[in-house]
Amino acid sequence: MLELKMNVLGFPLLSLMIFLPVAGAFLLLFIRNGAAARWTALAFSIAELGLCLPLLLNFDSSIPHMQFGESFSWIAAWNINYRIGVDGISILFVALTTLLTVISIMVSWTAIQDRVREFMVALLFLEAAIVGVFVSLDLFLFYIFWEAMLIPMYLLIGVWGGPNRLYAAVKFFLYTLVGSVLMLIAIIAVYFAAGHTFDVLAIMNYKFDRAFQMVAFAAFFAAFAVKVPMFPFHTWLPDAHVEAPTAGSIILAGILIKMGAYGFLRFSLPFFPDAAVAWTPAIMVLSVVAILYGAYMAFAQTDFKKLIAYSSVSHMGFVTLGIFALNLQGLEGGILQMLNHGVSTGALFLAVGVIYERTHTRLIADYGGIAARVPVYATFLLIITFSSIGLPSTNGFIGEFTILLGAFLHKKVYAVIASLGIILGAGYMLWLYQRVAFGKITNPHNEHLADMNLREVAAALPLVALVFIVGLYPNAAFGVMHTSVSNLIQQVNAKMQSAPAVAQALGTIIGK
Amino acid sequence: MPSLYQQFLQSIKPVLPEAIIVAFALLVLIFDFFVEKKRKNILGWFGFAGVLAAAYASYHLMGLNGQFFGETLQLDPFSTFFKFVFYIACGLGILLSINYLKVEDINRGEYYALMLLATSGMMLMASAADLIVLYLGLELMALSIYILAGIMRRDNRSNEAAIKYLVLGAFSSGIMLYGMSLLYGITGTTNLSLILAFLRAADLTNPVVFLAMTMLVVSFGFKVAAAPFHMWVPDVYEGAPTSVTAFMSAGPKVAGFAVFLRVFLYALEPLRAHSTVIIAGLAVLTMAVGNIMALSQTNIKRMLAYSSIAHAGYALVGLAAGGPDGAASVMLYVCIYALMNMGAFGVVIMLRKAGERGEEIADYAGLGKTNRTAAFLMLIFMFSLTGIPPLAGFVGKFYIFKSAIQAGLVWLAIVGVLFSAISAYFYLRVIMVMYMKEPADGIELSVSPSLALALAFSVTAVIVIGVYPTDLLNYARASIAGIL
Amino acid sequence: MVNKLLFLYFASVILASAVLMITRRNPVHSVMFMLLLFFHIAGLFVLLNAEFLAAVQLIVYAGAILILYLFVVMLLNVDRESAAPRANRFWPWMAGFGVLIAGEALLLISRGAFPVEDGQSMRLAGGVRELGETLYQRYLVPFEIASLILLVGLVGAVMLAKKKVKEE
Amino acid sequence: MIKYAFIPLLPFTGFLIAGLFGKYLKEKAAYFSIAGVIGAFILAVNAFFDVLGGAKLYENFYSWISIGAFSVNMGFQIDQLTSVMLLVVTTLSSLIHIYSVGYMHGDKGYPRFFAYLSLFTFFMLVLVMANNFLVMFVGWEGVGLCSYLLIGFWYEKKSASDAGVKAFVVNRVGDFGFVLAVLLIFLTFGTLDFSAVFASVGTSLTNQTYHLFGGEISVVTLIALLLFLGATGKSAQLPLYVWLPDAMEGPTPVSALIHAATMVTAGVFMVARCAPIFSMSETAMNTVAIVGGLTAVFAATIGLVQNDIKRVIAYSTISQLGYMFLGLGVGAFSAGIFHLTTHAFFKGLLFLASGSVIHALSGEQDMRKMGALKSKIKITWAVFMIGTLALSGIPPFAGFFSKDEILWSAFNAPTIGPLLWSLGAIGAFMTAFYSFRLIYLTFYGASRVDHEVAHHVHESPKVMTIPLMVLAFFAATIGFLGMPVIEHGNLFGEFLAPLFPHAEHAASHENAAAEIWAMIVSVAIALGGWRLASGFYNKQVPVWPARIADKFHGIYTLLLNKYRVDELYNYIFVDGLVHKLAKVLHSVGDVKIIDGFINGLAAAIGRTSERGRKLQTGYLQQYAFTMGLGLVVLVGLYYVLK
Amino acid sequence: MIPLSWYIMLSATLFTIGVVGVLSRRNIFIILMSIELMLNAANINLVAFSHYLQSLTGQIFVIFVITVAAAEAAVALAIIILLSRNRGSVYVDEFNIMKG
Repeated sequence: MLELKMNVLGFPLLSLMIFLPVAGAFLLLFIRNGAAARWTALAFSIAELGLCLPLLLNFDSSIPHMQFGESFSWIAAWNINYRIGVDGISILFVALTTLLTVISIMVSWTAIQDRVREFMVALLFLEAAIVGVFVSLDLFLFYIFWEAMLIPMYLLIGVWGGPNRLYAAVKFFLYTLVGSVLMLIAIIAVYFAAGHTFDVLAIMNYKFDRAFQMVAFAAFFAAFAVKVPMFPFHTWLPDAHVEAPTAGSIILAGILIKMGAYGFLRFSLPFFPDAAVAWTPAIMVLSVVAILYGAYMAFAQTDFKKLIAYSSVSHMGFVTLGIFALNLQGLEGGILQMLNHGVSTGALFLAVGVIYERTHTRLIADYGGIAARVPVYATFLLIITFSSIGLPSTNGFIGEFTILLGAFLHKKVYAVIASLGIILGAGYMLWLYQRVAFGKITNPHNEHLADMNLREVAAALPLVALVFIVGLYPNAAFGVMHTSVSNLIQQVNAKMQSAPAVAQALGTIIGK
Repeated sequence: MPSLYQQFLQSIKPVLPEAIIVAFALLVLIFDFFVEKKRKNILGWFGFAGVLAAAYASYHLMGLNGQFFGETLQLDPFSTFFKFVFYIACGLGILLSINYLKVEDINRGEYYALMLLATSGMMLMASAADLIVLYLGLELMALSIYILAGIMRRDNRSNEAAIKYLVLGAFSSGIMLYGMSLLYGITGTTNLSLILAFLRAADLTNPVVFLAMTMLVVSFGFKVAAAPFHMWVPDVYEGAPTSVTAFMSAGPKVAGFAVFLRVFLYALEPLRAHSTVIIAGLAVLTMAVGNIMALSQTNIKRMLAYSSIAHAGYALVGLAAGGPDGAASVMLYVCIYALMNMGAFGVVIMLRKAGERGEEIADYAGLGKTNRTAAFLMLIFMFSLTGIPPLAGFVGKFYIFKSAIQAGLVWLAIVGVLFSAISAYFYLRVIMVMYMKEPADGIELSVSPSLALALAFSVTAVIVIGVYPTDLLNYARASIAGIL
Repeated sequence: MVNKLLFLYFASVILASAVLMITRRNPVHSVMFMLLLFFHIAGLFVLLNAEFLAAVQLIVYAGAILILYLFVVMLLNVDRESAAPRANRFWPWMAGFGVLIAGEALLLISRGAFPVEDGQSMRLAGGVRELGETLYQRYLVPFEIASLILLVGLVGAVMLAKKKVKEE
Repeated sequence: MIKYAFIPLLPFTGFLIAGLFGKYLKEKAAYFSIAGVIGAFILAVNAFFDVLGGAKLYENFYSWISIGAFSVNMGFQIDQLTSVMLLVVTTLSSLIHIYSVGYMHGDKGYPRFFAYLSLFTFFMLVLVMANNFLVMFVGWEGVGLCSYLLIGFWYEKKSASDAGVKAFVVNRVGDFGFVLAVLLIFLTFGTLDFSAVFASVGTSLTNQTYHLFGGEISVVTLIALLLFLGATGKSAQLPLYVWLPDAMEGPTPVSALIHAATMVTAGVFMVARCAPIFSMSETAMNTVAIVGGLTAVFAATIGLVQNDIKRVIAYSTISQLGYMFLGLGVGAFSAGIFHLTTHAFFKGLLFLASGSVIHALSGEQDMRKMGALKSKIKITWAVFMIGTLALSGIPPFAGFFSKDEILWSAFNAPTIGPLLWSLGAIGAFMTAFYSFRLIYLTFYGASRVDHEVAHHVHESPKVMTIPLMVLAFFAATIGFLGMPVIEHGNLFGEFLAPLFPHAEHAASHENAAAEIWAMIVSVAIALGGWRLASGFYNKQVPVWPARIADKFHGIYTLLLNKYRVDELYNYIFVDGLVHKLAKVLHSVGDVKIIDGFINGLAAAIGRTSERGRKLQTGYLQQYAFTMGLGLVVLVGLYYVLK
Repeated sequence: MIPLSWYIMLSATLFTIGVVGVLSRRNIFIILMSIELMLNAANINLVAFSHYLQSLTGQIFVIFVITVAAAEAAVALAIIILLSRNRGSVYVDEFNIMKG
């Protein structure tokens, strides 16, 4: 049984991580100067990143329990507590969030000239909400953060976005909201069914009856599937990505859409194991469809960001495929792939942002041949392209391979079809790279393109480093999550009312 | 032997808050003769002081419970809770009005007096223990507001709003009265407790009981703006002076819910089996009409009118859920609703200045650039009305849907949240216009200390309740405990 | 028996004058039929041993309110015959709708049960005196509220209808 | 034995230095690259002798991926096969690096080129040194990456970048098979380590069968076929060979590297590496052999009529790779590897020499614009000649020995042996023909060189010719390592023999007489091809080719257009299955159906709202009526609720 | 003795006539008087019940209803005066600037 290990650091680390950006945002309200606002925001985001250090160093990956726990009564009448903690799964996302926020701020340095202060405020609030989502151990608290994040994101897209930003922002907001409110209903229903508690750990131990599970799972699914986004709930994503400013895209692709998959892991599986197993075939099929469909969509795009957005659909298809393989390999692969996708797609959007800032066009056709002008940029884009393609020795490969392994162990046909996505992935990414970087310069505007400057390189470098670090030593990430994921599987198995369909590992398959 | 004065005080004690309000209203009427036109503001502040005084009195009388004055008046935590909401509505209403009246050139003392009298009517409604008091309180409130709605005498829209409200209001109170007469005929009493006692033992299949109940649903539904009895709302909200609209959207609606709760969850409790179905149906219709119709509005007052219809729908969900939690959820909800809605109207009032109505949503274009504070406030209120955490609106809706699910009305909760998701569209549109459209030309706002005070109060409340609802929640729950 | 006949008389006149009231083109005529109606309602009240109310009905309702109506009708000069249609174009539907309401209400009422259906009608002890005592003791608060309502009516009427000299 | 980790790491260091600091180092970057590769070469020699001395070099550095039962180490192993490959790769790579100093001189991407070359070498070395399937896959995909980069090196040329993309994507199709094979191997054996997997082949673990498309297939066969799918991609076999001819869009040294030492040999190497698995499955072996044989003939036919000098050589590579698979498929694993080795040298030689020709003609690649170059570029002619003789299988040049061994093994194969042998023989004939056609068109006959170009015809600098001569030396002599017939004459085969105990079909040398006869036949075939080519093309103005081309116009154009396979693939896969389908899916699936539904729903709600506004007429009586209606309906509910 | 239901039937009918008047007449005066009809219908009920139940509450109620009716009439007529002053009309279907 999972426990909440109370924080023993002497200071409330996780709360600090939630509220430091909020404090930064408040401070920003008193800063009128745009440059000062940038530096302040950067300072706060770096401080937040710095907080990851004690978090990671003091984290004990050998126990599955929630750590750095804090718990206070919040709304006693409803038995709602401010209860937070991290385990081996969420800690990784917290770290990713803080990193990508720093990078987002750095790429917005000159790109955002209008209402800088508000932009930074929105970004910091967003960071706080996202960290909150990942550390919440109370469903109500979780939902608060989950929804609160909509506000800054809506503004980021709507205020600082591209020409069609209004449509995109509203579409993003409504799509997500519709899914979320259904989850809200399910959360309340869970509250009553589990004996008036929102405590995630307590609910994990509660066995719901099967019919209830089926319905509640569907409601949670609505929220998470939209967020992931799974086919066919994905159409908000391309629009949102295309219109969002670079920082918004990075956060959106890098972290926000991970929250959906995280939700599956943290809530759907341990709460409703029977339903999860029952729904698995459908979800696996949707995942496979998403992989192929997303890839196909990417082929049809003429817009740089839209192409990447659809590639996200495809990649997130891998993530859900891995998670619902419901075995160790699939789950860990899925989690790793989420991190990878955060890094790679974050970097891809960074790349788009860098070039967009110079050319103000996202049409692939407006580029071509820029490799000759901007070699550093071209190299960066190349590395990220191959990371996205899943070249072995980059992070993308580890994720995709372990997911395919998990899926293969689950049911071969899914892995076989999903593998086709790898071919398509190489196709559209390389075609994209070719159209952008290769060939002769066709657009005279690109003749005097400036290469990446120091700031941009500094923003890109950590991502590039992560591409290879994870690619060559993924155990750094796997090591952190092992215990938690194994525990998750045990938990699910223990709770299953029907025969355990979740394979702990290969034991059952190989050990004959 | 206590002095006459003490005796008087002792006897008036149960209605002291109402008496204070009425006294201040009368004083305002009298002072009106002596205050020159330019300085009528003073009357506003005086009325505001009256509200504060009444609130203080209510606070002190919180321990005084029971039925008074021949069982016509009930003092209990329930009524006290609502009185505080009315103080908020009235206090904010007055603060919103002070500068606005000058702009509209309707700066008159009677305005504040009527507002206070309307408030006293609401307070009597909330503490009515007898159908007669209920009826009279309601009429006192309604009549005052008819006049307030038409107070812009030379404005056609204001006239029209007043006559529409009056005729329909009278029509609905005619229906209510008929319903009450039937109820009286069946139960032989107009006292709510006695009605409850009678109905507990009575044959509930009696169709006349049903008829009476239905007629009360119609008239209370009219007051809270439930569809299909809502149609006056957009027209009246649009035509009435904005400050009155703000007050109207909070006060009478909340009062309507007070009597709804008192009558349907208390006096007519034995009829719950039927009333729940009816109220749930009304809730769905109301949410649908409010949210859908709001989508295509271009006038922000009309939009907020439909939004207030929609919110009545959510509150009706809580009412349909019933029980202590259902009632508490309605109470919490209307309280939060009053705060955020009046805040939103406060921003609308800010945009009104001489020669410019500032009522079209398009008028808000670029407000995020030209006036960050106003835009930010509107943003908070809009998100809160949408029900996005961590703002108060979410807490309210959460409790409502929680109660509904607890009562087994899961389908109703699902319908509710879906409509609430739709509502995001029209609230977001305001934000969109403010932040994502370029300003046409410089927008100057009419800001005044009173308005600033009102907005500061409501925005603080919306955020604080959103983040830490515990106390208010506990208060609402405690207020209903022991009554249902 | 006499009572029943009387009731039937009052009822038929009430209904007839009500119908006439809502159908007359000239508002002044309508007011006159209203007056007739009020008198007969007062008659009903007498029949029900509510003499005081009958008097109030005549004095306040007929004598004050109705006269006010008449006065305003005259003031606004809307009493003359007008060629404009007196009812909106949906009036037949509305009449049909009225029949529906009446049918529904009558159906429910006829099936309904009242605690005292045919009880012996007896005279209430005390009459006006009892009424007064109840009004000023038990229903003191409502009485005060009523006064406020009248005050509001007064203030409203004065404020809205008065013509300010400066204003025009 | 950690030092051998530096075999790949030295070129990698070269890559890093040339890549990161190329901007500042300019042409000096080449030295770092070359030093890295030569260092690797020295270590490879060292390792070779270690292996020769019986050492088993196996090392795991760290656990790369470890999830539950799934665990893969980052490590290497050097056995006989690896050490041979190491030598081949590092030798060729070193020579090509050196050659490139001259060839790429003055190119603006000079440092980048060397960085890529080194990276290519690095990945190839990783591939051959891998001790498990997944590390091998790193190299496997890595060389794909580098081929993409190098083929598209002159990225401003659309054809070049197209070719790069094509190479990678086609390879990915093969990788699809490889990945599935790896998954299946893990599922079957529970490990990916070569030695562990191979040790378990044939145990009960491999008894299972799968039902696929209605048939039953044993797990080993399935694994082998999937692996072979990977190999066909990497080693340019039917049907995935299409990327290789286009690969000559890259600079010539790249072609040499890809065609000779790296990349294409990976497939052959992998199949040889997995010999224990393949040997277990007759189906798989036959498939390998037949595909190899067919490819050998198929590619040769195209080679017959091509006019681009590099293209001819490119098709010859495909054809020769076919031979290697043919050899592997009949169980002659060491013969296949031997052919890989000899081929590496003479094909490297041919490409570099053709590069020298092209260099001399200022970039001209069309043989119709060459001729009579023999006197002008003597050294090039000489080495070219040696390479051609080796390729054609004329004794005593290297190609003869290796090819002959394959043909002999094929001949001895059960059941389909004769068929395979005839495929090989036909291929050999055509090889000789087109090789000498190339020689005659280029170096003999009348000069058809453009006048402007003709003035500048010159021999290449020493830095280019010396590597050519070194290669020529090997091309001429290396075949003696695999002498047939003679007892212990086949040093090469004996060296590798411990790795292929399963090779049941390996040609026995017992029937020496038959073997010698077969040898004579194959030499005759080769000579026949040569003779025919000289008859056709060793003329001032060749007439016969044109006549034949006229007579068999249909076949000629078909061959000239490479059977239109590229067009077909383009039509079906690129245009049809990808772009058209993508557009249709996008415009129908996303835009019309999903967004159509969502936006339609939104629009419907919006319309409802607009229509609803009409209900709000502003008429007071309508409002009252609605209330009344509500009342009536609610009262009517009584009958429902009762 | 007169059955109680007679009174109720009468009042129901009267109420309906009032409703019909409100719904169909254009003249605002008639509409207001129709509303008075509805109130009177309720009054008849109250008095009848009061009589049959032997309870004075009904009669008290009626007194208040009449008071309210008076105040309401005053306000209503004031508004009508305003309207007719501003618009020159007393027909309700001409008061529809606001709609939608």
